Amino acid sequence: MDILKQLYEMTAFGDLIANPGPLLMLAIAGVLLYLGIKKQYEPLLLVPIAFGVLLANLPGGQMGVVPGDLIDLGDHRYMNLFEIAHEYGIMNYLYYALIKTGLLPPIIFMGVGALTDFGPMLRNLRLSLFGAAAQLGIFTVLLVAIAVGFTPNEAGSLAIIGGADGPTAIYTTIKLAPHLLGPIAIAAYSYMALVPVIIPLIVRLTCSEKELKINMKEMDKLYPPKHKIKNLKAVKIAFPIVLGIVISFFVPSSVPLLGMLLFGNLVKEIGATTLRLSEAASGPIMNAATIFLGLTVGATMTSEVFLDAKTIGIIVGGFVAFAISVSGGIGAVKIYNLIAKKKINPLIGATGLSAVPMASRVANEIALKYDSKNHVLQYCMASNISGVIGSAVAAGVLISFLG
Amino acid sequence: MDILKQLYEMTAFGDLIANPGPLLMLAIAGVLLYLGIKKQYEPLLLVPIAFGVLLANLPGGQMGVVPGDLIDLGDHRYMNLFEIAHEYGIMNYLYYALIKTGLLPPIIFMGVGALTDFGPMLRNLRLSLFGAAAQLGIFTVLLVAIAVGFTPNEAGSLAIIGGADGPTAIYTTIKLAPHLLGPIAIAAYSYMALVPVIIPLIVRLTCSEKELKINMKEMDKLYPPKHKIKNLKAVKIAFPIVLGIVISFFVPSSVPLLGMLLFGNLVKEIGATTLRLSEAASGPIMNAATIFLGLTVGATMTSEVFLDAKTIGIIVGGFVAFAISVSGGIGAVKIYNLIAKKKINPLIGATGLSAVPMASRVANEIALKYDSKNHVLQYCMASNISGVIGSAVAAGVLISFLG
Amino acid sequence: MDILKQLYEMTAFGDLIANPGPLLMLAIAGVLLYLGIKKQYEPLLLVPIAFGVLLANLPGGQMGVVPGDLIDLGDHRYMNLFEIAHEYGIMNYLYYALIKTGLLPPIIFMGVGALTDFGPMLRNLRLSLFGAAAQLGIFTVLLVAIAVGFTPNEAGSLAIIGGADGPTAIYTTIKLAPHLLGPIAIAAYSYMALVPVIIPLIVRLTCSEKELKINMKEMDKLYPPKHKIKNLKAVKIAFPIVLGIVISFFVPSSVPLLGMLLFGNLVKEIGATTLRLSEAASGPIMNAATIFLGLTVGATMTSEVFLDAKTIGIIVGGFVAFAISVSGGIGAVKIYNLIAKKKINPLIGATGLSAVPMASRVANEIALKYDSKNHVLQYCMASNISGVIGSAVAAGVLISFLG
Amino acid sequence: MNGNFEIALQLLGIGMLTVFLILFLVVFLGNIIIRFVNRFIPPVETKTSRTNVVQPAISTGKMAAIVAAVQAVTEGKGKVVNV
Amino acid sequence: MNGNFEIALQLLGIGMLTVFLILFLVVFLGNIIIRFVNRFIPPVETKTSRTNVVQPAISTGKMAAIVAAVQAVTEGKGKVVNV
Amino acid sequence: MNGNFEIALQLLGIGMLTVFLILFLVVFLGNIIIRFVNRFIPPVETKTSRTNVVQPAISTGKMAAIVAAVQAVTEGKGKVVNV
Ligand code: NA
Ligand code: NA
Ligand code: NA
Repeated sequence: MDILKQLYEMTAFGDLIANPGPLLMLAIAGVLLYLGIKKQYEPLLLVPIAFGVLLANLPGGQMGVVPGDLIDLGDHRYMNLFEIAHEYGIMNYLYYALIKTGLLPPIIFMGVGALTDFGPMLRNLRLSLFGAAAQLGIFTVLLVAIAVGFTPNEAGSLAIIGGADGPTAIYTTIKLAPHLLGPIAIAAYSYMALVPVIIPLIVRLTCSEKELKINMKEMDKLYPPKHKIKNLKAVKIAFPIVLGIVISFFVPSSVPLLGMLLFGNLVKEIGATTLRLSEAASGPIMNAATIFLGLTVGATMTSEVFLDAKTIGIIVGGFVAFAISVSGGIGAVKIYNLIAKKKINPLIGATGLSAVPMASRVANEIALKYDSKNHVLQYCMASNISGVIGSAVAAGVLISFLG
Repeated sequence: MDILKQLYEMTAFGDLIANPGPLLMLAIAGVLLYLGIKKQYEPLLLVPIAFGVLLANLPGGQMGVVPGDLIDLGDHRYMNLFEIAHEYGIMNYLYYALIKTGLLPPIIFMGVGALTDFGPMLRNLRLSLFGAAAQLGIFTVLLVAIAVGFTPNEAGSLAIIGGADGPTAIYTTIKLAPHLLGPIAIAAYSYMALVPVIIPLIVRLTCSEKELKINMKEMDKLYPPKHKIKNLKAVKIAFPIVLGIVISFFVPSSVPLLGMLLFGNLVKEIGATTLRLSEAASGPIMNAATIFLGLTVGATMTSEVFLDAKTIGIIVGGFVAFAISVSGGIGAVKIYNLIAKKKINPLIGATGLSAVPMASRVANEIALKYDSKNHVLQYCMASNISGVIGSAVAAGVLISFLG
Repeated sequence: MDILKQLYEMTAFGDLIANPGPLLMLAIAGVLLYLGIKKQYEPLLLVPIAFGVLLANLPGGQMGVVPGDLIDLGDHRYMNLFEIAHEYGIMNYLYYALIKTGLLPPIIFMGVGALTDFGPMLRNLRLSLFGAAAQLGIFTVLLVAIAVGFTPNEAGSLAIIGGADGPTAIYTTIKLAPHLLGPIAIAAYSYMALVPVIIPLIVRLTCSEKELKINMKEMDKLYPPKHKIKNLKAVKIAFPIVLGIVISFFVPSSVPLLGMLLFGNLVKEIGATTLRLSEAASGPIMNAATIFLGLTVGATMTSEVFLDAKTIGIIVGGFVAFAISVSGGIGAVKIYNLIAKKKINPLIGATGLSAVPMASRVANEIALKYDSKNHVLQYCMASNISGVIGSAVAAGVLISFLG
Repeated sequence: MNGNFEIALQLLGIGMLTVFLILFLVVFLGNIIIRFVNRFIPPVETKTSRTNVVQPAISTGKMAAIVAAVQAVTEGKGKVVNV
Repeated sequence: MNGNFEIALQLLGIGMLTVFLILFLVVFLGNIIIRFVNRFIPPVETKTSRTNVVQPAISTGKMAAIVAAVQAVTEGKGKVVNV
Repeated sequence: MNGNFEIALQLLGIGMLTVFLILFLVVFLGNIIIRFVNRFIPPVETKTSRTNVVQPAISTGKMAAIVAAVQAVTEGKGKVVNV
């Protein structure tokens, strides 16, 4: 009898009866796993996040991330990482060492940079302006979120979901409202996975068939671009360096993200002599960062965090931000087409929100549905990649003003 | 003359004359290197451990791990990692950042999970019960060790050697008796390497030829299993998720180990969409963790730690724990065979202690020696893998009650 | 208007007008990128260093490394890594966690060890003595640097450039004069890249054609070596173990560097059973370490650090150290040839400064220019590799006496 | 000492009980999963088998054959990284 | 609340302005780089194309062909790590 | 300053002495290892040479040949990761 009682105390049942919230979280972990595994929604992130939720939500396992004020000793002093590990276990150790410090999102951006090809953007430089227009959702939702009662910092974190870029959303939330990290990261990755649904929806609501049939290649033949690139390799090497300097000048607070992205891109474009570095950045480093980012972000999703009215706001607001961003890009194309002779397919505006490269693939499919010869992929990639820069810049602005 | 004197003071000779212990430790490092390199005893761990012993045992090199009370500032405060590096050098930095925090054993378990195939276990689920019986050595030796004067915490760390699983032994020792980490880790890996000697020895003492000739495939034909698995991939994906939840419920303190094992296994079984993650977990992450685990565990083996009566206790106790665990598994099969019609080969009990997959290979060879057509490998793997779960659960119980 | 003003304040322009130093640093980053990318001067290090300089030198980006006294809380206490990240951003986090602790240079040495083949050295053991003579530049420049007003610690860091080994120079500077890390690392890697210019220059000034035509293979035929190696694999395994012990005895403070080098070499030479470890050490671990070492070392190069008279001293002193080291090696050969019958080509002395394997390749080309049949590569590699050991030992002496 | 021995005895009971409980649950839940999957998640024929191609499961026999082939080409110095 | 809304309005202005400014600069400087490179850095013919060989840029069509070839050799269990 | 110069002079002596001492020991112990191994550890013929196969030591000539072969197959876009 005594043994059975002690055994019972070792288990998590007692805690669960007092507080059944974790059971709901397990159900949510199950849904996320289903989406990641079966529906293949961004599985590289959603599967680790879901498993992190699962591990975090059973009392006694010491795998849930504790709130930052437990680490804060007051007077600008904080518990050290060894004490955090000692007191709160390895998941908090990883979270406070890798995430709360803001380390992993820039590290992942370095890998993204080493996998990114700025070629399509350089060949159609003008199209990258639509990657600016498609950040509209961020700042509009910021306004709305503040209006409905979010604090400015929370609103900024919510709004950045509209940037359609995972590491950017996570980085911004770490800096502005770390207590919302779990829901915001999950919303960001879920809506990115839903891009094949969201983009066609907005496109159907806003574009005419005639617009969607605009053939970019024909336009290029009618109005050929001024300068052809003669030495693509040299341009691709110079581009990240110059861009790095410019961004540092104007938006210093986006340097951790964009600086690392451009560094990764540079070592990739240099080629054979720095191949070891670009392979490491886009391979083991990025993969390890993805695992630990996913698990720890998931582990912030305790039931107290999730079962909050703000979660609903994040889910609704995130979707609205996505929709406005897509519309913003499309709208900017329409305005451009009013003035310019060389017309642009509005799908290129729609892909400006980023979600690389899925948005471009979805847009290409839409274009092909209306005209089986109208391949817009390369053009979409231009605004698509510039959308990554756009949302990182927007993040920099938010952090600089609200952080 | 003055120069020669200063030169002498720079060298380690002065210290060595005052305290010749390190010379003995160098000899031990030599023995371990011989076992790892020439005898190929678990070289992936024993070689780094041995080199860690070698580096740690010369005064002045700052490569030996200092006792935890030098880090403890009292009042629940500890030196921070930067101070540890600054004061005690990189080996202590690595040890206190990666080992004392309990980080690396779960990280290695994640890689083990990404290399583990639960298929054989799922095809012969009932055999996994013998992976429970074969944990008997752990709790028996715990009793004996306390009887002969070990503290309960030390006894728990000693006893877990009988789990025949390196990361589990190391994790438990970190939590219960970190000052014994070196000898316990070395004993665990050495006896695991000695499985080809220990299992045949116990089998010869306890099993009859008739028992060893029991042919599992024939038994399966006589009494076919109830449910055949139709969709192995789906079962393999669901299994780690469900198991993770169950274990979190019942033994929360084993979640850091088993949770990571099951996560690694999940991303492996999902397949192509999460391939980057499983390759990272079982490749660079696990290999790097192995290097640093080995070196730092070896570096805890200073002469003061090793030249202690407890070391003898660990060496003897570890062997006894192994022997009882193997016997426990065999005994459980014998009891089962008394009752059931569908007989089980006792070798399947012997492999329940884990030491995957060497125990299974050894058992298979024994079976083939008695009957060249009796392939028991797949059946042994069932209890063998469940033995890993069994000892991690046992570790959770020990940590939860003694930690 | 108000918006434009706020926008201006977010940018870095205001700071730049007050202090234009960063613009010069950007120009220097540009020069380093040119050298690394176009001239292929040690691109694996110079490109990350240059990008680190670029990222660090724009105010507001929080990517420049702050001086150590901002971390020092007095009374032997330091800010913890979490506080450093929180207060000074990720670049300082990486710098104080990985560089200031002295961690990465030994980690890189582990990878270097896993890529090093001691075979040529073992086949021509006597030639490794010239790897000692070629450390002369270190200690001579130390003397000169102190004479012209450097503090002993600064002089030691400057002098170690003459060891022609990047990780050794960085490690020594971290321990002795971390405020000079940027200029010293850049000078070290730049001069190593200039070895194809420096060695021919010194050789032309000091060696006669007759000397350069000395054919080592002919000499080996005339005076064959006493012992032929029958079991090279066994010798290669024993060598790093024995060497590790000897070095620990005599120069404990070089153990972090040389111990890790020899460990990496050991796991490589053991072969298949520890292949996972050597591949991890020379692959992902070393590559990741190179990226973060480069970026953070570059990020120490703020304009205040660089725009200092000492930088000139480092540039001049580094070159002098290189030149004396090469001359020292050549001189030692000349002295040896005065006494011995079996003559040695002075190029083998010139390669004693290390800069593996470029120095050997350059020396081989010089020899071939004078006699197209005189292949000296394998002989040069002997002194070349021993030069790595030599400079790490010299670093140990400097750290032990000045640190 | 006496108290410690009592703790050890208790742990022997609790520990073996827990280990058996968990592995019994493994058997039980494993069977439930198998039956559930057999019933509700039929195997997807060719599609999944194609994604499986990427998995690193290869028989030692085939591995040996490939290694041999590579050796033949590289004269015994090639290395099979991952097949 | 009222003050917060004002901040948000300001940020809408500043934010969109900055994003457009930066991407306008990207276009502008990108064009300058292209013209500068066209003028001063002529493409190095064969030499660079050879170093390019090492780059992991491969059409999906070719990739599929190689994968198919490897599968043919390894009977559907081989894996193409990097082509 | 004067004291510092003295330290530097001492270090010149101690440093060069130590470096020579260590490398002299390297030569000495290296020779002892070679003689010991020659005497007591005869080379294991075929067995070790087979495990050596796994080692990444390959002549540049052969490397070039393999790279050329891969290029031929992949039309100049393939990449040799590790041979
Ligand atoms: Na975006
Ligand atoms: Na076990
Ligand atoms: Na050197």
